[in-house]
Order: sequence, then structure tokens, then C-alpha cells
Amino acid sequence: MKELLVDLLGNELLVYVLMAFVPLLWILPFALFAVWWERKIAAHMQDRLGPMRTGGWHGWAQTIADILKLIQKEDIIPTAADRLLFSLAPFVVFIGAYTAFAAIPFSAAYVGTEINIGLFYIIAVSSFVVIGLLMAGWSSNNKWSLFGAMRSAAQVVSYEIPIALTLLAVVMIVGSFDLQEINRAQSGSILNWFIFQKFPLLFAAALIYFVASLAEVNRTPFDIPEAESELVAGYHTEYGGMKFALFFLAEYANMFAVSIIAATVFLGGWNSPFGEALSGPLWGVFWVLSKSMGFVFVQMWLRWTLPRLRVDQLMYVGWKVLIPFSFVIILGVGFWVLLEG
Amino acid sequence: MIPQEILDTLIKQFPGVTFELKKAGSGDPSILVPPDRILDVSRFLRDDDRMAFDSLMCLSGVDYTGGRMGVVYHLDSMTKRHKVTLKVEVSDDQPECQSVESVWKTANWHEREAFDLFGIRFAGHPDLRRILLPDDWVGHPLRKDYELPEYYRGMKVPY
Amino acid sequence: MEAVAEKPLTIPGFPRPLKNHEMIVNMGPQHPSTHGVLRLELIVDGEVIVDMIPHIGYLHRCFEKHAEYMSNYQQVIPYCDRMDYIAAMSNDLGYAIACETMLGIKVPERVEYIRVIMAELQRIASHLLAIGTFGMDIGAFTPFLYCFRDRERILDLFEQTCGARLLYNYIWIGGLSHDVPPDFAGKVADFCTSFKPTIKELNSLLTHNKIFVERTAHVGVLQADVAVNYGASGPVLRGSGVEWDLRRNDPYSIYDRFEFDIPVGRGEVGTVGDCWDRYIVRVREMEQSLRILEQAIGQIPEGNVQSAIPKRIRPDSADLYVRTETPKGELGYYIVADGTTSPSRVKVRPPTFVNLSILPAMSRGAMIADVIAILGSIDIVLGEVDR
Amino acid sequence: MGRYFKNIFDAVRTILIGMRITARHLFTPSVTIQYPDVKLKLPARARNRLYVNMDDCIGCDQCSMACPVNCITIETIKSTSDVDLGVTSVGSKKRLYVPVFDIDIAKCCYCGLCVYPCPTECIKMTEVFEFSEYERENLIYNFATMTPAEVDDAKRKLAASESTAATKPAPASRGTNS
Repeated sequence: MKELLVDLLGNELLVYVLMAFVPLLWILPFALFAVWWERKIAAHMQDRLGPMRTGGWHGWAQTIADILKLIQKEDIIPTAADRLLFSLAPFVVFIGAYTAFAAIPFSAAYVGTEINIGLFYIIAVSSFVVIGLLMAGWSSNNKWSLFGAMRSAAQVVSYEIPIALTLLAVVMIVGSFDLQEINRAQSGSILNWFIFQKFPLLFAAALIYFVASLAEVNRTPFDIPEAESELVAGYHTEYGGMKFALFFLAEYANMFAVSIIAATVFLGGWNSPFGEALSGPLWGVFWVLSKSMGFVFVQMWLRWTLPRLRVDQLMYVGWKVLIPFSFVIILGVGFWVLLEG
Repeated sequence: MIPQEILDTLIKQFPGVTFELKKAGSGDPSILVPPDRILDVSRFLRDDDRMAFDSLMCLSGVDYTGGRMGVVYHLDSMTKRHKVTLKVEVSDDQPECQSVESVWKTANWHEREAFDLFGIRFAGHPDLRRILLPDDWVGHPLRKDYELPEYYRGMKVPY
Repeated sequence: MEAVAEKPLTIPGFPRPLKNHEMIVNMGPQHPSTHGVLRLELIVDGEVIVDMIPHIGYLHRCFEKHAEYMSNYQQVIPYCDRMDYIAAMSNDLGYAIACETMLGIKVPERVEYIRVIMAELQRIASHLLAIGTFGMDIGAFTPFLYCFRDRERILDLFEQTCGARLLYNYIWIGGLSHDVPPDFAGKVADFCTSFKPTIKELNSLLTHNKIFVERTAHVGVLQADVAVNYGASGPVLRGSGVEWDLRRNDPYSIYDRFEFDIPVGRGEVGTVGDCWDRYIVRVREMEQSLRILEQAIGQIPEGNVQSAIPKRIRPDSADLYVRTETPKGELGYYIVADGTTSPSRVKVRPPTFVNLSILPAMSRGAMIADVIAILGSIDIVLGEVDR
Repeated sequence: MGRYFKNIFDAVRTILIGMRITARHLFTPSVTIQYPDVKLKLPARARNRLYVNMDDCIGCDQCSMACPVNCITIETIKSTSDVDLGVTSVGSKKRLYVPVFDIDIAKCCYCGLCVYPCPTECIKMTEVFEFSEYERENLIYNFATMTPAEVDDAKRKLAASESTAATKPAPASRGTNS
């Protein structure tokens, strides 16, 4: 893909810049859509209708109106806040969410940067987010924000371990960190998808990855950093206007990032579920996006079903449940791979 | 146990203290207790096995006008299933009464409320602050001689 | 940041100066989970509560002063509505019974039955709101709306009866403002049958959800003796395992004619007297209220809904304390009459005012998230706390 | 250890149960309506905005006295014996001019206490509930129908008849305003 574009445009730098914007072309509409979708799902699960007015059909333009409103809003920085950190924090958070997309393969033909440590890179940059959250919480000079930031730091750092461990199980099988390699290893049939292999070890791994990723992106039942009934809004209590929108965007971008990783690593990525039928570069995009949208849907579904955990229970789940199980999975997969030769 | 029996027991238990049983119209009968003995009486009523008044239902301040104010204690025994009303009368200008907070914790907020709205001081209360009104409010509004202030912090009070 | 106090900070209501590692956090008056304008001054060590000082009075509307200044006893009732605005019927009922006792009026049988039906419907409505908001405090948003959906159906019944959905002014001294509409009994019966599956659904969605149980079991434990000493009442007291319900233990109106159980907390998933027990008591009370409703709707006699009382009520000078069991607990009216047409003093013993005073004792040593759970399990209504 | 696994099992089981319930609700019809487009019919007893039929008002002030929040202001002028103000629809004779009948609907608490004492049933609560205003003054409803000229006229007549009445010892004429 890159080579093709370089041939076409004749300028390597221009191609890089262009390719850097490609995920944004997806993330922005996705965030707009996902916010609307989430509101609709929430509403219908709660026997309501949700937004119905803006734009006509089922309020489809509601989030566009919302973002226009957010853009118009005054950019308020509290006097007691640390101005530099306060203004920087939303960008840091968004960058953390966005850079992960560089290595995510959307199709057999398209991946932003085909690096052979793709998965490792994604795990590394996604921990960037926590710095932004800490910055936001600290610089707001608000005790609730600080609580939120501290909670999220503890949470994200803890839950990265089970995420890394479960992904490692797949890496052990494939023998590569390259996401395209992992995709290719699952091609051929639906039974080749890692979630169905080495049953039940990788199935459990997928489950653990999904649960931990909920915590990673601060979704219910692990949304304690922004638990609205406890901490008002957590680290983004003091934010408004576009800065708040950036946090929001980052949250949805993150949701999508963890989902697409789950889809890539466990559900065969851009591979078609029907073997060789309906496969190809464009079909690949379709498959990977619909798989990850399925994950996003489950995230929303959980959010509108479950209460939230307390901070110490969150740590319990992370350290005493998910991490031991991931170690067992790693061990099991290791032996399995060893015995298979 | 009916109030008359409670009164008899109290008279036996506290010689030299004047108690008085009152009943007006369709109201509850009540026992008048001197303000400096209410703590002893309360403790006795709670701890004595025949009485076992384990709960204070309500504590209210009342302004009877004519220089008299009162504190009314409605006691209830959840084990013995009997009730009694104690009354304490204090003077208008220096209303002071013993606190029963150490006997029933309920009294804590009720006494703060009576202090807030009537200005009755409860000796021995651990934290006698205003509870419903702002800390810097002047006067005690439920007294019958209370006059509405014109302004509170520059805001006109009668709208 | 540099303004760290050189001398230790002292706080009114907190016995000792603040230690270096302790921090004051203001929860409220504007906070999503304080159920109104309640301010809790939390003294925290990290996320652990060292002490808590509640500040109330933000919603003080001088109910007692107003009551003295009304020109007759009847006019107090709209103000009673506004105390516990979640359960206005029960508030009116208490006041009406107090005035009737004072006047020595016996209301017609039909009135008694309709009052009981209204009070029990109101109890279900109030508990639904309490359960829903409690779930929302814990983070579950969906049960909240399911509860509201069913509460609306009760409010519809009220609206058809008296024209208002929230502040009814329906139960009057000596009777009721309107008779019930002709098909009322049938509608209540319909509600009873269709509401039972909803309770089951609520139980599977929220009550037995593991996360919910983890959040509420063993949290905010209130021992029975402490609860009694603090004067707790209603589900808060019953959650601590004390079988005490004024409908049974000090019957008023015609509650002695109905069969119902008093659910108490038994510590099924945690300790007796924890948040889950207080919650489950409410859920089971709704079932018991349905039982009472089913008994009552079949027995409503024909008759008048207003007893003959003078237009201007003028009780002799007397004072009395009348208590009723509202959804929140023991609501007491202490009324002093001085022989005029308006009361000389109306003291209200609001159940949530007393229940709220236990909050600091329950929260010490808990975490910030637990405070929210405990507060939600007490089910306060600030309109009633502050009056 | 058994407890540990039971906890995990319980958590997964109850979460799945909850998810089943919410998924079922995803496909049940919603109970809310699109309010300004769809409106529910209010019951006949709905207590909303007050309305006064001034043709029937005899100026007795009963509603104003029944109001717990004093939102009704009524002023009356006695009519002289030579004027016939007509009768109300229930047949009681009107003896008072009502130059001022204001209801401050912003203060009104919709308790309905004013409706019951009215002897001519001229004040009632209607089903209208959408009457928000941008100015608070607009919420003070003036129901009186008399023009200023008519008010002056009535006052002048009353003053004239009173001055004549003062000269001769006439029986004290009491208004219905008790």
C-alpha cells in the first residue's frame, strides 16, 4: 500500500503525512456514530427512545449537533489550574489513543506501519494515555479530579499486565509480534481463529483480554476513574468545550482500538469467517471493522447492565483473578506449543 | 406501663424532685421534669428494666409564650411497648437544659435543631451548632417574639 | 499549592486538628449522589473516610414556621406534601391522623381503606425510587429507569384520583379531597398483577448481581443496638434485623386488619445491617405492600369520603405526638394546639433527618465509594431532612 | 479456594443473567412518548393552571383566604343599591365589583384548596399546563374585567352614597366579605 502510494505521489514524506491522517478519517465518524449508537442502545435497553429530534430519522444528527455546540463553547481554564499541563493533557490522552492506530492492520493490504513488533508497540503506546489522565487530574487542582487521576493510574497500570500476558499467549503460538503475521496465521477457516484454538486456553485468554480492556478504557464496570456518581466526572471534571470533546474522542478511539486488537488477535482480524469466500482487501476492512464493532457493542451492552466496582475490588479483580489466570494460560499455551513441537 | 405508674416509679426513685403529671384535652399525658434532672431521669428511664425506654422518638422545643419555653421528649420502649412524654420547662430569657445526647444519640441533631430554632442551650451537648439555618443567622426563628430581619448579608429577607 | 497551613487546621464539628496526611473533601452541596443539596464534609486519608460532618439546611423552607402562620389546619397539608415529596401521600396521612386524633374525629370506613391503598401505593412508588437511585449510586443506570417506568404507573393512578402526580393534597383532615374514580380498584389490581414480574426482573438484574452484592454487602454495617439508640426507623432499622414496623407495632388507621409480614435484614449475603440488607428490605416491603393492596381493594366499602367536620377546625389546647410509618420510617408530628384555628407549634420528626444523623457513624473507616452506597441505602429526601 | 472459584463463577453467571435481561429490553417497545408531538390525555381531575370565570365571581374572597401561599389578590368595591350587577350562573346575586383579581401563578402551588370553598364554582383548575413565560410579570394573571374608567366610576358612586349614608343613620351595610 505504502509503496503503491509512493509510486503514485512520488514523495515519501507526503505519503507518511497522508497515511497518518487515514485513521482519523475513520475515528472521527466512528466517535460521532458510536456516541449516538451508545445513546440509542442505552435508551432502548432502558425502554426509552433516546435522541429522536435532531436530523430527522431517530436523531441521527444529534452527536453532530453536540460537537458543534462543544466547538462553540468558551474554553475555560480554572484560575487555580496549572495552565500548561491542563491544556496539554487532552492532547496527550488523544495522542496515546491515536498512535496505536499506526500499527493496526485494517486489511491485508493496508496497515499504517508494518513493523514487526506491532503488538508490542501498541501495548507500549497505549500506556501513554495514563500520563495524560494523571496530568489532567493533577493540573485541574480539584480533589475529585485528583482522585480520578490516581484511580485511573492505578487501574490502567494494573490492567496492562493481564492484557500483555494474554496477548503474549497468542504471540507464543505465532512466534511474532507482527499483527499482519498474526492475521495470516488465522486465515483459511473460522476454526483457525485463535479464540477457537487450544480450547479452552485461548478462549479464556480472549475473555480475560476483553475484561481487562474494559478497565483499560475506563468502561463500566471499571469506570471508577470517572465514576459519575462518586467523583462527579473524575479527571475531566474541570474540562469543557473542545478539551472535553478531545477526552471523549480519545475514550471512543480507545474503545475502538482495544476492540480492533481483540478482533485481530482472537477473531481472525480481516479474515472472512467463510474461509476463502468473501475475502479480499476491501472485504478485509469490512470484516475487521464489523468484528470490532461487535466488541464495541458488547462494551456498551455491559455498561448499561452492570454496576461499577469499588477501587479495592477493581484491584482484586486485576491482581488476584485476571493476572493468575493469565499466567496459567501462558503456562498452558507454552506447554502445548512445546508438546506440539 | 401507663404514665401514672411511671410517675410513681420516678417519684420513688428520685426523692426530693418534683414531678408533675399533666394532661390537656385530647393530648398525650406528660410528666414535667425539672431541667437540671432530665439527664438523670432519662438515664434511669433507659437503663431501668421496668422502663427500658430504648428509643427517643422525638425531641421538640416549644415556645409557650409568656416567658416559658419547653423541651418535650417523646420516649418509646420498643421492648416493653409503652410510651411516655417528658416535658421540661425553661425560662424565655436564659433557656438552658441538660443534654440527653449521651443517653440517646438521636438527641444530637434534635437538640441542635432546638438550639437553632429556639435558642435553647443544651448543657453537655458535644457539638451544639446551628443545623438548619446558616451559621451566621441572627436570632432563633421559632420563638414567638422573633422578628424577621430586614436583610441577611445584603439580601432582602421578605421577598 | 504553597498555601499549606502552618498551624493545624481545625474544623467545627471535628474533635481534633487535622493531621498532615488528611484531606478535606467537600461532597456536595452540588454532587450527583447526594440526592439533593446535602453537603458532606469528608475528612479522608486517601480514599478512606476518617470522619464526616454532614451539613444540612440548604433546602430549609421553614415548614414549622409556615405551619404556625397558616390561617387554618387544612392549609398545612400542601406544605406537608412538600416535605417528603417522594411520598407525599404518607406525609399527608400522618398529619391528617394527628389532627383527627386531636379533634376526636372518626373518619368513614371508605376513607380508611382508600387511605391505606394510597399509602401502600405510595410506599411502592417511594421504594422504587429509593431502589432505583441506590442502583444508580452503585453505577447501574438501567434498573433506575425500570423503576421509574413502574413508578409512573402509580403516579398515573394518583393523577386520575386527585389530579396531581407528585404533591397530592389528597388526604384531608376528616376525609379525602375526592372519591376515587369508578374503575380505580380494577386498575390497582392490574398494577399488582403486572408489577410482580417486574420485581423478579429487578432481582435478577440488580439484587443478585455479583458486583452489586460486592459493593453493598458488609458495607456500612449498622448494629441493631446502635440503630435503636440513634432512633433509626423504617428500612434502616429493619435492615439491622429489628422487627419493628409501626403498622404492626403501633397500628394506626386500619392496618391491624391486614395480613402482612415485616421483612428484616438477615445478612443473607453479608453482615446483618449492611447496605444490601437495607436494600432488600425495601424490595420485600414492596411485595408486602402488594399483599396489603390485594387485601384492601376487595374490601372497600361504599360510603362518604368526607366526615362532617367544621369548616374551621379549632381544637382545644392540647398537644400530642402521632407517628406513622412512611416509606422512609417513622414520621412523627408533634402538634401543639392553643385553641385557635391554627396550630401553635408543629414539630415534625422526619425519619430521614434522624436516619441521616447515623451516616457519620456508619461511614467511618469506609471508602468514598462506600459513602455513596451508604447514603443511597439510607434513602434520604432532603426536602424532609431540611423541611 | 472453592470460594474463590465460586465467586468468579457467580460473577460471570449473574453478569450473563443481567445481559440477557437488558438484551431482551433492547427489543421491547419503549414506554416513552415524543412529548410535544404526542401528548397524553390528562385525566379530568388534572390540577394545573387556574382559571377564574369573572362573570360568576361575587368577590367573596374565600379562595384568597384558602390559599396557603397567598397567591390570589382580590379587591372589591361595594356596589350601590341602585346598580344591579346581575346574578351568577348558580343564582346568587352579585353585590360587589371586583376591580382586582390577580393570581400570581408563579407562586401557586396547585394544591386546589381555592377551588372547594368557592360558592359559585367560578375558580377552577384547568388542564392547561404549558404556560411558561420569559418574563416573571407575565405570570401574574389579571382576571378582572373592569376598565380603569369603570373602577373610578364605581368608586365615585360608592363614595357619593357613603357620604349621603353618613348624613342619615342608615343600617350598617355589610359586604359578603366575612
